[in-house]
Amino acid sequence: MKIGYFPGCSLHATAREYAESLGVITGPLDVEINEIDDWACCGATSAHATNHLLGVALPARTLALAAEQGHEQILAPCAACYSRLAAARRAVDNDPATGAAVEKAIGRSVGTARPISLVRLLAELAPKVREKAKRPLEDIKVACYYGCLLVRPPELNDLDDVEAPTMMETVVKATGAKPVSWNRRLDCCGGGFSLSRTSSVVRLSRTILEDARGAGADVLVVACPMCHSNLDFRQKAIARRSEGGMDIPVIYLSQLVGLALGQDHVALGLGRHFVSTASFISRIPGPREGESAAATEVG
Amino acid sequence: MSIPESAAPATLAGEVRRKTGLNPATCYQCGKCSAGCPMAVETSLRPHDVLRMLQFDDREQLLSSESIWLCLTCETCTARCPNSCDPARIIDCLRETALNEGAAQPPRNIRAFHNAFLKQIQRSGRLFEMGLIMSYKMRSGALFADVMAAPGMLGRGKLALAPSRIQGLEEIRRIFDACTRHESDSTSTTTAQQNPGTEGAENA
Amino acid sequence: MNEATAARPSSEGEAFEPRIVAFVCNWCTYTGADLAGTSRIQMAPNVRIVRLPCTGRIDPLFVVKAFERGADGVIVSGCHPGDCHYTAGNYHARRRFAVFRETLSFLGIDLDRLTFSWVSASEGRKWSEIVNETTARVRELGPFTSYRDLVDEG
Amino acid sequence: MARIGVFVCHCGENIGRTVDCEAVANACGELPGVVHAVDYKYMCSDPGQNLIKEAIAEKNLTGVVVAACSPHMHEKTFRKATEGAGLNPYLCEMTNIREQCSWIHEDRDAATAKAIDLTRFISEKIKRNSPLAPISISLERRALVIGGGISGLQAALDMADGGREVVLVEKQPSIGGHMSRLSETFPTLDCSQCILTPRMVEVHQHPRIKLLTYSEIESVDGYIGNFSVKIRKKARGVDETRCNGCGECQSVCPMKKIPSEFDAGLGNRTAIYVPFPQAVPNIPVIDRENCLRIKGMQKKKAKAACGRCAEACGRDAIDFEQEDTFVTEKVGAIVVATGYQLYSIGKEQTRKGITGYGEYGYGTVPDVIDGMQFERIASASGPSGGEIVRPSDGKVPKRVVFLQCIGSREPSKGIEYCSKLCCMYVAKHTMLYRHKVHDGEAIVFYMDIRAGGKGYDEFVRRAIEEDGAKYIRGRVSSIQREGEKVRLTGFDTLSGEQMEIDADMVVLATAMQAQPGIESLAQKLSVSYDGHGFINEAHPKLRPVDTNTAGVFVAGACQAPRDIPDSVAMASATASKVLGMFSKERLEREPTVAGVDKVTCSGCFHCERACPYGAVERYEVLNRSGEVEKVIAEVNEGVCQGCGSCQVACPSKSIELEGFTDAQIFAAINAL
Repeated sequence: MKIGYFPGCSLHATAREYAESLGVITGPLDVEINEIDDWACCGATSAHATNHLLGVALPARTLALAAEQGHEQILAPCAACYSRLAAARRAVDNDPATGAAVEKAIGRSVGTARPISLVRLLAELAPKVREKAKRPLEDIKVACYYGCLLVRPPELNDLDDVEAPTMMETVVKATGAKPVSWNRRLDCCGGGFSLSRTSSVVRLSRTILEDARGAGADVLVVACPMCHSNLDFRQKAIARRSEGGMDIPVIYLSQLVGLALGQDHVALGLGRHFVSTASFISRIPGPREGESAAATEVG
Repeated sequence: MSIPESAAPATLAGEVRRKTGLNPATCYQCGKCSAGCPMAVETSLRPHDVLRMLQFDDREQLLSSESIWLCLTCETCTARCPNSCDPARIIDCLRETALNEGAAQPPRNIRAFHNAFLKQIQRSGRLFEMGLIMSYKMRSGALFADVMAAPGMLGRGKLALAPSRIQGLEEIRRIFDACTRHESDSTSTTTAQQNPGTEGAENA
Repeated sequence: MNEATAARPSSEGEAFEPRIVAFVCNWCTYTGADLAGTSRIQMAPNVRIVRLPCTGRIDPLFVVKAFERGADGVIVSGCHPGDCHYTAGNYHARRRFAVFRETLSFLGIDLDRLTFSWVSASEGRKWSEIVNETTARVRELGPFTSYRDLVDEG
Repeated sequence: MARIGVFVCHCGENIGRTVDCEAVANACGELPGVVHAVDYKYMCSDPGQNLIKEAIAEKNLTGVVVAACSPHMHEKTFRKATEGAGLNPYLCEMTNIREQCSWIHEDRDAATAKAIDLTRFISEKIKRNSPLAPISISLERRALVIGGGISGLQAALDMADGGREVVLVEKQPSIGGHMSRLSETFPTLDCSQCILTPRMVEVHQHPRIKLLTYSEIESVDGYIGNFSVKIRKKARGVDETRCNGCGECQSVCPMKKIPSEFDAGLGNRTAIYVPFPQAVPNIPVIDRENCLRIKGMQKKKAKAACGRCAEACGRDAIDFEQEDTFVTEKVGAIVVATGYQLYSIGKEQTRKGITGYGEYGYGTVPDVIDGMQFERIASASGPSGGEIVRPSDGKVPKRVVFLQCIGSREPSKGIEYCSKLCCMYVAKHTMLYRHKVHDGEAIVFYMDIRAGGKGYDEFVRRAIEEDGAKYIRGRVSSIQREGEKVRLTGFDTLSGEQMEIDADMVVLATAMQAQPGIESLAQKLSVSYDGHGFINEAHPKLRPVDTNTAGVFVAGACQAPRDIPDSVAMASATASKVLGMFSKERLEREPTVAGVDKVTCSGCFHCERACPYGAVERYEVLNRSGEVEKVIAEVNEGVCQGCGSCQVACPSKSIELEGFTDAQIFAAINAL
């Protein structure tokens, strides 16, 4: 399976480990991701929050590039990038006036490429993840965190439901780990206010982390660099305000899948998180010695 | 076709309807959007208050309000609105209108962030986090925020040291110009000095 | 040829306003049109409704005669399949007009001037949309003159 | 030569405001054949109708055209007036210049021109109308009622007391409908069973009511006065003649854990069961999906499984081999009273275009129930014997939150109408709860309280003022399980506060929807229904309990959300309509039927194939010596419904539908 790949700005810097882990799991899952040449930033919140057409035109250019470079589908691991690409696709398809204005602005036709979120892609590959899992993560309890832009607004949602999605849980079960049931899965973590209004981020992310801890999660799994930085990078500040501190490792879904596929945790970038993942990794059995990958039988 | 009074062209609601196709009069003030709004505790105008003021054309108070800038665009209100009024899209449009009419009064940090963010895209096509943080600090004056984090970021290889420029930078500039011009054609007032897109370009 | 139609305003002064005849069934579309009336849904004034008990009663020759007598567009509308007051009238109509379409185009009538639709008794708004869309489409196509020229020469 | 009178109505200002009625009258005055053309403010009024009568007399008119409202409104009125003046009523026709002209256009010139055109059409058509005499047809003076809820029961009783035979068909094993599941009823709080059970017994014992329970309508043929209805009596597995309702079979049945539909899934029942203690008839029915014996038989197993109920039955009434049987009933009128179903917040929906409530967990959050489930909990015959306890752990809830408008008034969920009575039963629920749990707290999230009936608002005020129900104006964004509690995130738009409430139980006032499968029943009766599956009444004010199909009437919540008092009143209204219809020996029917021209008919019988009613019969033309010369078609006037499909199918145009002959239609088109 060949697919276009739109990393987005943060996967080259603050979210490097997301890109690294993605890079090492696509091979075993027989997915070839080809980075779109000369992609630009999708504008995230700042573009559409201040100028509707800008918020659609920037991602539309990426759709056009992907189409020109022969990609029908574009994997957008970052939830915000996925949402903006989907918004551009929908605007061009459903609103001729905006479509015309966009094509005038980007100076080329948008083509027919469509974005797909990483959660959707991994859910579709879940049987393969289960089959290829070398290191089933039996007793690891995982809190799946979707946030907003993976599931809302409803018309851009590419998962199975807006209010009760299960695709992340499907992937987590495929790795052998056990998803816990908790309430804050779809709440907002504070998103783009990470720098400009950190107090809101701390308040919102705290309720999320406390709920995950209350549900007995060993690790919080996310699929969005903004959520990750708010829940991981800001966790120290949250720990000061939450009685009993806070020490839940926050990792990307691709890292969890990588672990299950037996990839080395350094290659997965598990060392790059602010909240140490050491204790969590130590509890994971190494790949079954001596058994070849094919023979591994997963419960 | 007679458009209901509350959304007549001359009113702000009429303008919102023309730009977004959404009719603020469909909101029957049930409060479900504000019930689910994560920023309701920090704002004076919650989503249903915004719709109410639109229905009664409180133009100045609405466009100059700080609340419309404290929206996380998390789309919870839009996902659960019984009448599909799409408050998120309406609030997006209000911010844009406020900027175009020079009435916008976002909190300094948030204006700084948006401007820094968009200027970064214009400069290199992609976000260069170090550049973003520097540019944000200059504009917001929050010089010491997260300073302690820098070593942690560097140590974990999370800070690219140089921006990665794209070839199609000219295209990006053209997109920004087209979108800003598109703004001035469609808004009643011509001046667009407040729009961050252009401001970023001035003192590149 | 009725004098009234001869003097129809086609002089340059006034813009072209199409004359459209609608053959509708009494139980669904006619009642739907009444509902649009009671709800005061405004629509283009170009359509003249001829009431028939059922679309099964609509003879394709009516359509041809309407064009011959100066109509620029024709609408045929009745109950949704399954809803017919006479159980099967609209099925007859569907089959007849599926076959008759080719003959109509063979007779020189541009099929874009024809609208077939199902409108139930509770779809007042849908009826107004069909009236407005057909009027706009036929206005764009311009007056249907080919039949009247034949009649004038004959 | 035709002598036509044209009468243009102003209808007050309904027409006069946008159509220049005088101009229409003058324009039609010049039409060939029109000898009298006037306009008048109110044609349907007494003086208006006299204008017609006087004109007919003075100018001995041969045709009357009334340009006014829709023929659906007053065609009968003006035809009666015409007949009153001695002119055949079918020589009077209407032009619709109100609903289809003045009300939908604002441009006065265009509307006036259109009104003139439309009136000219009918003036040309009327010249070709021929006088018709109404057809008299036989009338089977028996009625069929579909649905045994309170509406069906009331209609059946009224008609039976009016001296007519009634066949009552009920899909469930017992009559009683949703009302039998209610605890108390507003606004008087009298117990639902006390009002309903005597009614059910009365129906069961009424000499003129034939009760067919656990039965459904298979097919409906015929027309007003002469319906022939095929009814499927589903196999109960119990012989009704032998069973005396002792209940032994139920006590021995091993399948004890089947969720009871009557208790809305809160209680359990056995595989052979009587839905509720006061069921009428008090005869059990075997649930074919869960009975071990029948499942074994279906899988053709050699050894017969279970069968304990048969052994326990002292009267040998159990019959596993019982098959569905069919009964055909001849009736003259049908009353549709099939009731409603509640909207469910689940992900799977029974109706197209409706979505569930993901934000409330699609029904997976424990202790979040709907109004009917609360009624069952509060009901003495309910799973908890009337004690208010919550389903998850049976504890008495100390704080119950009621949410109004769940599904109703929500276009985003696919239902835009208000279900009218939830405001009333939620207030009732708060009272029932507070009367039984004195230290309990009842909170209601509402948008607008709609309590418009007699004594209704006072009832709601009593719930608030005396029984201490706390009403919060706002809605809840999400419902989630938080430990032992149900966490609601709501908003109070009056105080402007966002709030999180931890409740012990949540009751959702869900919307009233049409029954699933109503579309297929409506199509069998060829009755029209709206986008939500509610049956369309002929006219909301003029004929509210008729449908557009002659002889078929509608009562209760199957026509629109409706509470018990209105349903009973509407049921009695349908009964009076049917009894009125049955007051005559024979029925007079619209004479717009087809007729065959014996000379030109070649006997190809295309018309016979096109006729949905089989109204075309064979007529043998004999020569002088009595031999059959040729066989041609002939229309049975009684059976023909006047759809006209035959006319278009006839290659030689030998069959014509009176009132819509080719000559008439072409005349109208020629006047274009």
